[in-house]
Order: sequence, then structure tokens, then C-alpha cells
Amino acid sequence: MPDIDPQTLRRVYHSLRLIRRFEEEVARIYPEDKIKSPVHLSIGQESVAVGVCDALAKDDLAGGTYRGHAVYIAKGGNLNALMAELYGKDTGCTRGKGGSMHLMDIAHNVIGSSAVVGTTVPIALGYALALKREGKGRVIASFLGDGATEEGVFHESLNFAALKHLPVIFVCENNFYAIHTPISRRQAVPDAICERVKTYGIPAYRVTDADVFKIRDIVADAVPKMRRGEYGPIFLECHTYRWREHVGPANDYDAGYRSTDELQPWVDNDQIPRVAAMLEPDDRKVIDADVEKIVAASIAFAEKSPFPAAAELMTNVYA
Amino acid sequence: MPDIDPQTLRRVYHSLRLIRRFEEEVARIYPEDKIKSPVHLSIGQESVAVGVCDALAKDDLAGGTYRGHAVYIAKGGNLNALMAELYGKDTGCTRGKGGSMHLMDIAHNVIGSSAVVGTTVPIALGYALALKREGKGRVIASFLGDGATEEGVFHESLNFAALKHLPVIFVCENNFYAIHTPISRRQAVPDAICERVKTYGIPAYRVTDADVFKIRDIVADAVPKMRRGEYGPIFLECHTYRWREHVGPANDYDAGYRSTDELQPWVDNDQIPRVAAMLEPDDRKVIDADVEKIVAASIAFAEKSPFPAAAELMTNVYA
Amino acid sequence: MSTPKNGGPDAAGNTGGRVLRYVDALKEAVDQEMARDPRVFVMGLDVDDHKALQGSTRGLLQKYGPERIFTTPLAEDAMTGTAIGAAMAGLRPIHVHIRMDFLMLSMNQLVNMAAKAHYMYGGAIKVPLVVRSIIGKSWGQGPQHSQGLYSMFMHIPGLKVVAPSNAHDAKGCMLAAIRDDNPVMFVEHRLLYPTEAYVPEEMFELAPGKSRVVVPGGDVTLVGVSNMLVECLRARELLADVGVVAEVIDPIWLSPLDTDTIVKSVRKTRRLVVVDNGWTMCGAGSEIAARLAEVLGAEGISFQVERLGFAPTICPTSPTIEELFYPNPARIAQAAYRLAKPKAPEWTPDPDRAVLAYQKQFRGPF
Amino acid sequence: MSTPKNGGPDAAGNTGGRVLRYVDALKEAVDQEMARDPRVFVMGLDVDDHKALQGSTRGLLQKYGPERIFTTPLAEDAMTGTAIGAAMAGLRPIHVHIRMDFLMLSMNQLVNMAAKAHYMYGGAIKVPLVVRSIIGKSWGQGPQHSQGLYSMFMHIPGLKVVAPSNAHDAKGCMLAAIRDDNPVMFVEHRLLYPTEAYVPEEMFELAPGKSRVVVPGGDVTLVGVSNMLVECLRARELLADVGVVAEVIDPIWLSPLDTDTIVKSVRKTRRLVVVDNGWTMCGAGSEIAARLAEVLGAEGISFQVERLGFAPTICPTSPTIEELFYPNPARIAQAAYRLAKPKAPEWTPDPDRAVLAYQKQFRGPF
Ligand SMILES: Cc1ncc(C[n+]2csc(CCOP(=O)(O)OP(=O)(O)O)c2C)c(N)n1
Ligand SMILES: Cc1ncc(C[n+]2csc(CCOP(=O)(O)OP(=O)(O)O)c2C)c(N)n1
Ligand SMILES: [Mg+2]
Ligand SMILES: [Mg+2]
Repeated sequence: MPDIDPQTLRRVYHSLRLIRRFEEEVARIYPEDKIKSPVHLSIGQESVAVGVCDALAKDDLAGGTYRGHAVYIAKGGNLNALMAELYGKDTGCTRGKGGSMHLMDIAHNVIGSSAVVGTTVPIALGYALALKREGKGRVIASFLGDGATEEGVFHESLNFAALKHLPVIFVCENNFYAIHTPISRRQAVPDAICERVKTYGIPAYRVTDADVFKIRDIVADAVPKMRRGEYGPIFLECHTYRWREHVGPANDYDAGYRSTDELQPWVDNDQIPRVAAMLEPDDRKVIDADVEKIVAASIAFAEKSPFPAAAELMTNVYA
Repeated sequence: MPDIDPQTLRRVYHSLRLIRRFEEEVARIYPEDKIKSPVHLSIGQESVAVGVCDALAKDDLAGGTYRGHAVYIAKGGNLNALMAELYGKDTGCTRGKGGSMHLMDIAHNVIGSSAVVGTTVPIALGYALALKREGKGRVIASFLGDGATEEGVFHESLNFAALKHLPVIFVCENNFYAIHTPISRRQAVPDAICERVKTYGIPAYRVTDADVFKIRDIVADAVPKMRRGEYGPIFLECHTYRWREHVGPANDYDAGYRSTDELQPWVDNDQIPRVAAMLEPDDRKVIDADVEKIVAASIAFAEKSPFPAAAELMTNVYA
Repeated sequence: MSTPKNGGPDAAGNTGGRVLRYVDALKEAVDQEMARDPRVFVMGLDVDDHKALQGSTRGLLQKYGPERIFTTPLAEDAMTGTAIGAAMAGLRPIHVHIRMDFLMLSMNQLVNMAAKAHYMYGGAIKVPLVVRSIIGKSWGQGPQHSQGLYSMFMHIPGLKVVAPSNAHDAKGCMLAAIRDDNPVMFVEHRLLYPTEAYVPEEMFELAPGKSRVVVPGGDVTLVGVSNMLVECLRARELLADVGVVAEVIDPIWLSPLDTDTIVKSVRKTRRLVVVDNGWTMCGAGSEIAARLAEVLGAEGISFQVERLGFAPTICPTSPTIEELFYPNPARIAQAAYRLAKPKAPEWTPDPDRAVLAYQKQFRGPF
Repeated sequence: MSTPKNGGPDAAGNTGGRVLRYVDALKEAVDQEMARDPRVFVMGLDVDDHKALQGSTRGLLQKYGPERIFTTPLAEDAMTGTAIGAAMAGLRPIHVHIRMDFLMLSMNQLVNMAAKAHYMYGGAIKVPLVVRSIIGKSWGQGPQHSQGLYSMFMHIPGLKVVAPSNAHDAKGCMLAAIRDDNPVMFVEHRLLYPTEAYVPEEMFELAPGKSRVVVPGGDVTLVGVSNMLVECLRARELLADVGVVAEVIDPIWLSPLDTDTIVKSVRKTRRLVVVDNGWTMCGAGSEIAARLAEVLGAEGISFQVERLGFAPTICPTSPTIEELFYPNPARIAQAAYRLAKPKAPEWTPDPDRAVLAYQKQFRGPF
């Protein structure tokens, strides 16, 4: 087992566990129809968001996709506001307007996510332009799926980021599927994403086993160089696996497009028990208990929060 | 000097010369305001269109960009209809509706060009889908500029063409400029186009000296393999140089964005005198005379052709 | 059955066929035409997976194989261009999008190529393309999964636009769209998918350019686009309670748009409420109201008109305010009532009868 | 000088400043605001080359350097997203497009992100973005270099749209647009670039939401968008020859759109000709006519209206038919004359006086 300082170990486990438990609770609650919004769960994929975000500073930025609970939580977004948002409450992180697919918590440097695949990638470039001008060495991490790499805007964005030497960390969460279609049916050469990115002069890294510490180390090693301007953008492809259905709370291994055999190795490699086993048993108990408290609190908060007033329909259309 | 059969030599020279002289005449006439349409001249770039199209069969398809006179002529498009189109006459190849930027001659398998950069690339994929279904082994050549490789649609198209093993020859006319901006100010790694294309599993070739026969040989070698389905799409990058201004008939070496020093090696390497020198002097005289006759005829034809009737404004809006 | 389920066939005077759901009528039309015409094929994200685009392409893969129905990479721009090129080459593609919002990625190819190709190439080629897209509505679809953007396409000469409101028309319009030699934007609505109507087994075309008077009436004219036609029929029931008899008109095809039928109706009623399934500014309702103003103004006839549609804001996800974003039978009925009885006090229909026609039986998420 | 050159400053009651060309007024506004506000920057294809986007960005590179004005790769989709992200991050980008037609590649970012971000993120961020685009017109611009697609943007809540018709307004609207905290679609017209007006040296804002009565009149109301306002002024001169006095109104801002000023005028004239710089179906003219029908209809006032705009076809390149594609002073005057004198015989204005206002002094190609 790699030797990681106990603090990092505890922090990483707390984050992994918090995301997992939060989404398990979302899945549990969902059938009650209290969450009237599509939810795209990251259960099984937590290590990518955690590995990347744990290597960032508080004032660095990060933004996820419509499958964005994990990045929001890993970057330190307000959990009560997240659950309240799923409930469509006025206390939600976007005041009940955006829902699960449009999370944002600017106070914690979580930038907005979008329901249209690929749209947030160039948005991150714009933030990066501003960060570069600011000159404080801050960086931004922009998450995207394997499907998003097929959109033209991804390529346009790579070229511009490299051309302008922008401090962007592109993080591809490659779970091998776009909805129900495997990457092999969508990409002529499915395993060439990193190779392609490199042709833009962008350093590209690939982690195939979802090891949260490997992911963390790559980012932790690159970010200082990015802050000093030695590196412009970098690209990180992380193989991972979506355990639940594309959208919604359930499993869909009976649907026929994938099998539990495909799932099994990812369950065996689940980073949460792995990291748990690296902790002192007492530490683990403390963290698990804390996580339950935080999640329970977020549910209580969401439940008792009011819905937006009717007037909210028309507020914030224009600034 | 390579040994090329005399017929090919004469054909290639005739085509090169015809394009050059046609456009020189367009440039000569232009100041008279008889051609009330933007013209993007290929003077200096002829060898790409000729090298590619000469290796295609009559019933193969080809389509150029808004800088499309060369491809139209090289593929055998009707010259009278071309000049008439520039004049905006009813006898033009698109009946005076499209003008120089929207040429088409379906009877000679020249597909339509477009004034919006990159738009014809996916259109060619659609034709290729139909050709593949047809099963006769026909192929299509789709021309694009170096600037077009920056548009996202180019990448989306490469992936789909490779995924579906489509019989498309992508031909990049790399003249190092998009309007007045050099490729080095637009692309993070300007010389990586072929390398990038290869990551889609597409064979990519680069010709840096505009040698019309090198270009022709690459296509002539690949096309039979494409017809047999051994090859899907291929990509060809040809370095070349635009001698005149981006749009219009004049030179613009005084504008400051490029120098005649940059031009000179391309003039020294001009394929027209080079191929002319490979011909029997008499053959050359015959061809030159024939070219003058054809071009003069096209001008006469355009001059005497009528403008579209007023009713034409509203015809062909819907099929 | 006497009263039409949804303004479809019966009102159309067509009582033949079987009761079919909108989604099945769509699929049947495509199926029958694919069987008849080998040039027809279907492409689009997820058209061939087990969910079959919310059921609308169910079974086509098994029947016609992967060459005639296939999913694509995530690449709307290039896939739209590919469909256009295939159409130019003589095939008849049906390009499908699960949300109309995603068409914003296809605008360049649709507006600059599909709409213009036949004309700018001097008539040498045609673009027999059908672009299917679904307007999303259910739970918390939110800002980017809920838009009805058809008026953008109505604005562009060279494109045709159709938005059938019931299963019967879905079949007839789809057959007409596939057989049309021009690009047709085929606008569907998520909430219409489960709605049923009588649909003939045999193939039939519901051709462009004819609006339909779904139910006659003399006091006020209601025009509804796509599933707003359904809400207009519910509104008509509510209005009947207070003695206002509405004539309900379904434009069916939005481009070309037949306004003569509406003009005829408003000459009689002098009152028009037009309900868009999108925003009203520069919407279909604006076009309809403008044409009526041109025609009736020339005749010196004054009439009252009110446009309804999405609230001029962004679609929120929270149910309490999302509900207010959309026109509903109650709001439509109230608008019509205000026109018909200007001096009467404000009237609020029975809330139980006023719920969104199809919203109530819907369960999310997609 | 007594008569306004182009409906600009004088009519606005503003006679200060110097005579400036539209293109120079645009540049001056951007220059002054870049000097005042370091957050403002300019990006877009070819903004920094020797042609300086037809002169509209001349000198800015020399003055502000390559970090504040830079060209981009050919990548409209990503560059639009980049501009939006920069705006969210607190900068104030001006993204420039040499042709409005190319905005079709930016639609996803403009409609799904720029217009919605402030709302869908609960007001946490703003998008102070200006998107400049030029409607092309000169010689044979053809199908894809001639479109005026602003009504598509008027349709989308969250976006603002402005189309100044003269140099004076170009400066005031540009300053208002840059200082606006929302995405503003700034619509220019190629033929307006050389037109001159009196423009104040000092900075001033021409804020959204107020149309301008450019020249008063009592017989008919003419509303013209962008350079069609200029053609309306020419039409007014022609109409004067036959004793018809037209009131000419410039909406200036298309979203938000002030129709009260137009309503007031038509209450008086009872006749309206609205001239779009694009297609009429679901165009700005439709919106204006629809609003007037709503307001005047409620007052029981009947009025006559006719919409003019691009012919419902594709813009051809051949001069003989291209000329027929556009409204011109003669056609505008004739339409107004028909409304004003319904019983009078058809009238044809003096051809020499009726030529397109600025077409004649133009020489191509771009
Ligand atoms: C531009 C666009 N096209 C299509 C869709 C429909 N859609 C929603 S999620 C999705 C799959 C995306 O796959 P991927 O990028 O791998 O992300 P994942 O869901 O696997 O995390 C698709 C096609 C969309 N939202 N946006
Ligand atoms: C989508 C789009 N963006 C911008 C333009 C404006 N434009 C016209 S030609 C051109 C340069 C294209 O360069 P390249 O592809 O290298 O072709 P070349 O002109 O060098 O042959 C540009 C940017 C356009 N026509 N279309
Ligand atoms: Mg995926
Ligand atoms: Mg070039």
C-alpha cells in the first residue's frame, strides 16, 4: 500500500464516502417523488472527482457535468444547498432554478454545470483566460465524459487552450458509455483519446484503475508547474464505471446493453473499501459517523426548506 | 524527372494551365465590375486540385471550398457554366443563384461548395454513405483549407468517416493562412494535422512541395484500395501557397502580413512551367492554344448569356 | 366514441383505424415508409438502444438492420451535415434528436445548408430530410431540456415545420414529411407520446398548408401549437361551463402556415387566443397575429387577440415555479374569457378540472 | 445642418459632436470603454489584422496590445463559450463576427448557456458579453453572407438585441451594450459603415427600451430595422412628392422592444409599414404587428399594417434578382401609398430617386 500522510488519507476517504452516501440517499429518496428532477448518479465514479479536487487549492476552480454531484461535493460545495437543490427548494445552490444538472457554488469555487454535453468545456477556457490575467497562479479543472470528447467543441477547446497556454485541467471521466452506447460503437479508435490530445501539445495522462491516489498524484505534480506557467493545459483520462442507470436511481443490468460481469471488477476495485482499509479503524468509525450526520442534516435541511415563491419565476432573467 | 506516360502528362498540364489561365482572366475582368461576386482565387494552388482529381474516375465525386474554381475545373466541370456563374448569368452552373462560392456541376460529379468554412466536410460524409450503400466502389474527394481543420465539425467528421469506413478522401489545401492570419497564430501545433488525423485510424499523407505527380500518385495508389473496401477514408495534406489576396483579384504583399520572400520559393516551384518543360514543345503549343480557346469561349459565352428572369428570385426555394 | 380524445381524428372527420398512442403512430409511419422505400433510413443518438428513443423507434433495428437505423457519435453538427449530404445523394434520412434544445448545435447545417441547398445550387439537388426533435416536459427538465424553438425554423425559407398534436396527425404528417423533397423539421412533444387517437392502419399523408378546425364555436377562436392544442381543448371545456363557446384550431403545419382558416374563424368570433408551445416573442403566435392584423385590418375589421406561451423567462426545475412557466387550460380559458366578457369580473375555473391535461398522469424523470 | 443625414442625432435632438462614420463611431465607443474599463477586451476572427474587421477595430491592437484584442482559431462554438466563460469570470468580452450568418455555429452557447446562465445558476453569476455581428450586403454576398437573423435572438429570454441605424446610435448603443451585465447581440449592417452622422466626443449610453420617432408625420407610420430605417427615410422623401406624410420610427433596441412609441404613432396614423432587415415570418415585424394588434384591438381600433423584409427565398448572387430580394425605398413608399390611398391607382416613384439609399455608392467585393 502506498504511504500517504494520515491527514490526506482521512480527507480523501471522507470525500469518497460522503459522495457515495449522499447519492445512495438520493437514490433511496428518489422513488418518493420528492426529487422532481433528473439525477445522473456518480456512484462508482467517485475517485475521479476526489482524486482531482483533493489536489487543488480551495481557491482553484472546478466544474463537473450534469453528472455533477461528485465534483460539487469533492470541491467542497455546500451539501445542504445541494440536497435542497435536488428537492427544488429556494435554499438550493441555484435557488431551485437549475436542479441537479445545473449545479453551482461560486462561494466554494464550483463553477456551473450544464445539461448539454460538452458545453462547459469552452466555458472553462473563459474562466482560465481570466485566471491567467489575474496572475495568481490559480487553475481550473473541467470535467467531461468520454462522449463529450466526440463533440467538435472539445477539439476546438483543446487547440485554443494549448494556443493560449491556459491553466486548465481537462478531466475525462471515461466510463465507456454514452447513455447505453459503448464507446466502441461511437469512436473509430476508442483508446486514442490521450494520443489525440497530445497532438495539440498538451500533456496527457491516463489512469486505468481508478486509483484515487494515482489520480491525485498526477494533478498534485502538474498543478505547481501550471501555477508557475511552466505548463499550460493538461489532460487526464480516468477509466471508471457507472454502477447505476444513466439517469435515475436504479440498476439496469437487466436492460441487456451491459452485464454484471462487466461491473464486477469495478466493484472489486471500489476505492471506498480500499481506502477505508488503509485507515485506523477508529478514524474510519469517526468519519463514517460524521458523513452520516452531514448527509442526514442535508436531507433534514432540504425537507424543511421552502419552495421558491411564485415571484422567483421571473427573477434573474436579466442581471 | 519522374517518368509519366505522355497522355497523363498532357492531361495534367492541360488542367493546370486551364485553371491558371481561367483565373487570370477572371482577375483581368474583375475590375470591370462585370463579376459582381466575391472571388477567391486558387492561382498558385492548382496542383492540389489537379493532382487529386486526375487520379479519380469520371464517376467519382469531388467538392471544393469557396475557393473552388480549381476543383470544379480539375474535376471536369463545365467551364462556360462556371464563367457564366461568375457573371451572374442564367446559364451559370447554379443559374446565377450561388455565384463563385457555391459552385456545383452534378452532371460532372462536382458537388456543391459553401461559403461557410468546414460545412461541406460532413456533407461529403453523407454522399459517402450513399456511395458505400450503392456498392459500386465510387469514392468522394472533399477539399478543405488549413483553417477548416480548426472547426470542430472537421473532427466530428473524421471520427464518423473512420467509424463507418466511408470512402472519403479528405484533401487539406494547407496554404498556411486563414485570410491574413498565419497558421502559427491559430494552431497550437501547426504541423500536427496529419499526426492528429492518424489518431482516428485514418491513413494520412503529407506532400510539402506541391508536386502534382506526388499528389496524384498517393491518390491513385489509395483509391483502388478504397474501392475494394480495404481502405476507409484517407487524408491528404498538401502544402501550397495562395499567390493573390484572400478574396479579390489583386496581390497583397504590401499589406504587411506576408512578404514576397515567402512567395518566391513557390513561384520557383510553380508546377505549371515545371510540367510544361516535361512536354514536347509542340504538345505544349497545342495545349496552350486549346486552353486559350476554351477560356475565351467561356468569356464570350458568359458575356452573351442573359441574366436570370425576375421570376427566378422565387423559383427553387422549395423542391 | 363521440367526443374526440384529443382533437385528432374524430374532429378531422376520420373515425377509421384503431386507437393508437402518439409514439406508436410515429413509429408505424416510419416503419411503413421504410418498408415501402428502401432509401429511407433513421439516424440519431440512441435510436437503436433498448429504450428506442422513448419507444418511438422500437423494433426498427430488428426489422431493417443496422444499415438503416443506427446511433451516432455525439456530434450533432457533423451528423446533421451527414444527413443533409445523404439526402442530396438521393437517400431519405430521418435524423432524430431526443431534445429540441440540442438542435442549437445543428443550426449552421440546417440554416446555411439544408434550407438553401436546393436554391443556391440552382435546383440541381434536393434535400429530402426529416429532422425529428422532441420538446421536453415532465419533471424538472429545466432550462436546456424544455425548449420549443420551432419559430426559429419557421423564420427560414427553405425549411418546412410541422408539429402534430395527436396520434392520427403524427402518422399522416410523418408520412408527408418523409415523402417531402424538402427539409422538414418534425416537432414532437414528450407529453403527447402516451396520448391516444384513432389512427388508420393504411398509409396516408397529411400534407402541408391546411389548418384544421378541431371543434367549432362562435365566441372566441383558440389556436394551439403541438400539445398546447390539447390544453386549448381542455380550456374549451372549462369555458363551456361559463357559456363561452370556443372554436379550436390546430395549425398542424407551421411552415407553410395556413392562416386563412384562422382568418375565417376570427372574422366570425372577432376574438383570438393563440397559444405557443414556446416563447411568444417572434413566435408562431406573433406570425399568426400579424397576418390576421394584415388581412382583417385591410378589411377594416377590428378584433381582439392575446398571445400565450412560455413565460418570458428561463424554464426552472423547481415544480412550484415550473408549473407557472407553462400555459395551462385555466390560464388559456381565463384569457379567452377576458376577451369574450370584458366587463365580467375575473373568473377562476375549478382547479380540479383545470390541471394540465396530461401532466397529471406523468411520472418522471424522462 | 437642418435635415438629418440619416435619422440619427438631429432627430434625436442631439446636434453636438462631429460628423463621424458609423464604423468609426463603433470603434470610438469600444476604444473609449477599453480605456475606461480594463475588463473589456475584444476577440474574434481577424479583429487584429490590417483590415481591422472592415475598419471597425482599427488601432485597438496598437493601443491595447494582444492580450486585450486578439484573433482566434476558426472555432465559433468554442470561442463563444470562451467569451461566455470569461464574462462569467468577471471580464467584459466583445466577440466579433464578420457575418451574422456565422452565428449559427454559436447558437448552442448563446441560447443554452449565455441566455440562461444568470437564471439557471440562481443569479450567482452574470454574463456581460457583447456579440458583434455584421449583416452582409454589397455585391453577390449570396445565400450565406447576407442574412439578418436577429429575430432568432429576440425570441430568447435572457438575451438583449440592438441594431443601431446610424453612427450616433452606434456609439451610444455600443457603450450601453458593453456596460450591460447581460449578453447583448449587437447587430451591424455592412452598408451602414460608411454612413455619417453627428456623434458626441464624450461617452454616452443609448439605453435599452426606447424607440425613437426620427421624423414626425400623420398619414402613415414607417418602422425600419437597422439600415432599413435609412430606406424608410428615403421612402418618406418619395412619399412627400405625392402628399403622403410619413412618421418614421427607429426601434433601435429590438429586445427589450419598446412598442409603446409605435402604438402611439399608429393610434394617430392608423397605418403601419414595418420593414425588417431579414425575413418577415416570425420576424421583428411580426412581433411589432402582433403587439399592436393586441393593444389597439383591445381599444377597438382597427388599423392597417403591412410587413416588408427579405423576399421569402434565399439571397441570390446575380445582381438582377439580388436587387429584388431586398426592400427598397420605392417598394416601401408604394406599400405605404397603398395603405394611405387605397382607391388611388398604382403609383411608381421616380426610379432615379428610388435607388437603394447606400447601394449606389458601394463598390465590392466585401
Ligand atoms: C449535445 C448533447 N447531445 C446529446 C445529449 C443527450 N445525452 C445526455 S447524456 C449523454 C451521454 C454522454 O456521455 P458521456 O459524455 O460519456 O457522459 P456520461 O453520461 O457517461 O457521464 C447524451 C448523449 C445531450 N445532453 N447533449
Ligand atoms: C465558419 C466560418 N467562419 C469564418 C468565416 C470567414 N472566413 C472566410 S474564409 C476564412 C479563412 C479560411 O481559411 P482556410 O480554411 O485555410 O482556407 P483558405 O481561404 O486559406 O483557402 C474565414 C475565416 C467563414 N466563411 N466561415
Ligand atoms: Mg460516459
Ligand atoms: Mg488556408
